[in-house]
Amino acid sequence: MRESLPGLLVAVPLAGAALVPLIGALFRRGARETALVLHAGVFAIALALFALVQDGAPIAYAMGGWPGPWGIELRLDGLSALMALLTAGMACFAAPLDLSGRRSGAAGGRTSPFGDSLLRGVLLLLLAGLLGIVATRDLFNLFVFMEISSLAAYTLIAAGGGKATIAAFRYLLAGTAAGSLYLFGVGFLYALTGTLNMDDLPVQLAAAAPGAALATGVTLIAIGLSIKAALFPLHGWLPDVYVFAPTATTGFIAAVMAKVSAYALLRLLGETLFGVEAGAFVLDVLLWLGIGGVLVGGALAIAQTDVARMLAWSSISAMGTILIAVAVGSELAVTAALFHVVAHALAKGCFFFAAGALAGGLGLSRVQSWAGLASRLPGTAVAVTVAAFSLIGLPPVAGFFSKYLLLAATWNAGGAAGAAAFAALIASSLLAAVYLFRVLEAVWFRSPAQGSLLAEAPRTGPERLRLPRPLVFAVGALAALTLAGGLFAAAVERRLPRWPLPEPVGAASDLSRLDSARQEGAGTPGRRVLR
Amino acid sequence: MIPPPGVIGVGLLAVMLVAATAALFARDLLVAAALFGVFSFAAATWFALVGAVDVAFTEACVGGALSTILFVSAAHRTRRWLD
Amino acid sequence: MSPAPGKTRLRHGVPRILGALAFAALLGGLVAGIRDLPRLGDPASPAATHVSPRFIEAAARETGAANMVTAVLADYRGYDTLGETAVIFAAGLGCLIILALAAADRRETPPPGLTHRFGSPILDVSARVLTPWILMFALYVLIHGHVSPGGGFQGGVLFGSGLVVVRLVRGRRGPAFGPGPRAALVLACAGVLAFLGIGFLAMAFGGEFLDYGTLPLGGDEAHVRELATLGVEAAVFAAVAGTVCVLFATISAGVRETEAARSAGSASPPGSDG
Amino acid sequence: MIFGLSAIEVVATLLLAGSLFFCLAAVTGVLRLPDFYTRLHASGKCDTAGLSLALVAFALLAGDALTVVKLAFLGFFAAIANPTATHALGQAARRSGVPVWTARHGPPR
Repeated sequence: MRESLPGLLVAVPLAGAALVPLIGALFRRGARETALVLHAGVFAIALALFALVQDGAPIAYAMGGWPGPWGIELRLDGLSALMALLTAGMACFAAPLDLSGRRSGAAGGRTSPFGDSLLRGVLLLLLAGLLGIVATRDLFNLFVFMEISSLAAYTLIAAGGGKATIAAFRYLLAGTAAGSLYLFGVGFLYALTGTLNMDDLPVQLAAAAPGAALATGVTLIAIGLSIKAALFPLHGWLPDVYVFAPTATTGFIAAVMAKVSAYALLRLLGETLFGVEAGAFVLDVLLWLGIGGVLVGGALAIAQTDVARMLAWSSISAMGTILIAVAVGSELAVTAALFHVVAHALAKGCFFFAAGALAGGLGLSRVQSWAGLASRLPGTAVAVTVAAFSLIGLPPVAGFFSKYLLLAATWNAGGAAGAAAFAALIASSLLAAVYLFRVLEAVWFRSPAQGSLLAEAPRTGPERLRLPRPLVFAVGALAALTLAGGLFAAAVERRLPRWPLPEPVGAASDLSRLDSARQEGAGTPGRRVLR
Repeated sequence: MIPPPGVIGVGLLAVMLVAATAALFARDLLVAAALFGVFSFAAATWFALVGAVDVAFTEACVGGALSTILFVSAAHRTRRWLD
Repeated sequence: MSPAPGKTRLRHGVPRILGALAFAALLGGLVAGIRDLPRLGDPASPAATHVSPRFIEAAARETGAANMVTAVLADYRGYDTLGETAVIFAAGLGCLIILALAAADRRETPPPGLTHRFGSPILDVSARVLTPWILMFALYVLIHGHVSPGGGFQGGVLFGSGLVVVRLVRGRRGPAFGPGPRAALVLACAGVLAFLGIGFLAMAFGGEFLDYGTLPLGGDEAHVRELATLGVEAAVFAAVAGTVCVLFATISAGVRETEAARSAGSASPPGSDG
Repeated sequence: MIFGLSAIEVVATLLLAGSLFFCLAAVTGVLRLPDFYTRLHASGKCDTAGLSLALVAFALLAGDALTVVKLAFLGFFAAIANPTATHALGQAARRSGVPVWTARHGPPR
């Protein structure tokens, strides 16, 4: 069972993506329930994998029984299991929500001939794509699953209708360019090495002469993934998407999607290509871009009056933070980056779900319109406060500890770059404090404006303000997790994978594996590959 | 051993380049769709020339036939001319 | 801060210059990089010496597919093909969702589509003569993919195109031919599920996901793999053909009847079937 | 034997030359004729003729029964599809009101 889990991790949501629309088209009912069961199942698989890799040994899986570099290998180690767990978990929060971006005013709203089963299928497709990126050890396979996740994301965003469609189209243009650049880069690497396997690639590259082709390939891959990860200055597609997409989609995408691309960047540049001169150089460049992203994102977030747009710029700042840590690349820095990925995903997911619920359901999209929220929706106000504390980096929530680790890591890194990164991180917290305290002030200390929805609505009775129950659950649970991540920070930090990642048992040298496979002749390839 | 593409290959690449650029700047969506079809057929021939017959076949099916049909159908849903 | 969406900014000014510079840099980088690469088709290049020899030597023996491309696509890298099928499926779902929701947004019944037969007797006869050949050729491409270029993907596209040709010529008024949107969606879903089902079956019999060799089909492993590959190709065929029909049905659903077509005489009210 | 070519090769060369002539005529017609319909006429007729002649030439040169059958199929389908496509184009142009050139429009450019 243990051995087959990585295969199931991707195959189950993929099967769900076809099964749920099929059920919707044939029976018109049961699609939602099936989708929820599948999401829970995927989460259970990810959780089991995360628990299994805690002992340090990664679980490898050869698709079709063909070992790399001939076939496609998956591998779940601490890092990928963590990302898989985060992705599957966030999908569970988004799954029960209404994916169609229906505004509550429009009764009856929009219906496709197949109900919402198509959208639920697309969400599973997005999940499958992200998990495929996380699990794979193959460069081209990563591209395939990047395309799956991107296409699914465009669809989910465009389902919001109106401006969301235009935002999705711009995202599509950026994403297609990014995918093409990545594919070009992979083409360069394949032409130079003849392999697509991430374990085999460094071995082959060590033999290949460094040159312009290698540098071009690495740069193209870095640019492509940076666009997908919305890293400054390639973030242009992000704000509109986060503002106009349906609530459930925004919460999920904002929490994990860019981070999965950043994960791929870490895998390729930090692990596979790090020995290559161009790879190390690109990481240096990325460090300074990360610093730029932190400052620009934070500064522009202050300038926004719309909560969702402010959060979108804050996400660009956060991606810069993660990028800095990845580029520093020490053990502590990567641990800090992962902690920050988790903390930010939980807090940003919580904040976006809340903002989407208020903006989409009640029309409260501007910061001023949240005035007096605490008196009418106290639970939401508390959750938003916890999330804001985490985003700023205040104790006792998860964001404080991740920021602390980040600061320690950049301080230890030393040098001009380290000092600049340290200063940028401090600045990012201060900027976040400026724009988030504005929200908190409105929520807690202002009274609702005369004639506004919050002032008019009765405090009790059936007419009182309420948010959809699944949204309340998602917001509350994510806030609780953010708080728990801070209270049990030591335990969380202990479970984060260590960098550099341990070598998989049995695959000490990929060359020896290749040679043994060659000596076997071309008989049946080893069925059970390394674990 | 596949022979190098030679003059015909270079000519096909030139056709692809010109067709793609022209499609990019075409004001008439139907013209753009037709130019894209030209691009696809040139690409398919080029793939066949360098020995990737399977890819050439796929390109001819998808790019030459199907996507042209879909582009024209889609152009009918919008205004035909870009302004 | 950010401009309203829908305003294309890349028309003039600084962004346009930046775009041109980025394009020039990309082009320069590509040209500089390509000069370093091995020549096209160079037998001594790493791409030809590292992984490929194994495929060339062993593919037919191990997978039973004489066409090496099929062996690599459907067997060695079958997982990629599964992903590509999912990509196509995602495109079909996306079109269906976005266009159907757009129609629902405008609070109108979906336009009836190509209501008029813009065909003529000549087109009609030609379609009658050609379509069976196209559909048969599609099946041939599917089945013959083991030994010659082709396979499920190309076959599916051809099959879908054949159905589309009939719809183009006959419009919706003629006798129903080919699947409607719902049936096409079911076909596409069933294709993707069948691919995954073969993978799960292999797991159930103790192999890895998509490890066809473990399937209990009798005969030696190469033969079993050959049969399973055919099954996978058929699944891709169904998924692609279904998606093509979904795409065409949804995209052409909004095509307005032109003035000229009306004057050419389509008497029946639009939307008489669907 | 003429110029070291066998009789079959000579015939094939002549056919190819004829094919080239028709293709050239088609191109000239498309470029020089005054309106859509006459150009369509030129390209449709001459392309079909040129293609058919070329296919016959290839069949003569092939020397392989299977290839000949495949070429025959090609010719068959081209003979149906090409005129039909021309017809469909002309019909569509007529219905959407593409103007017809007459002598009143003056001599062709």
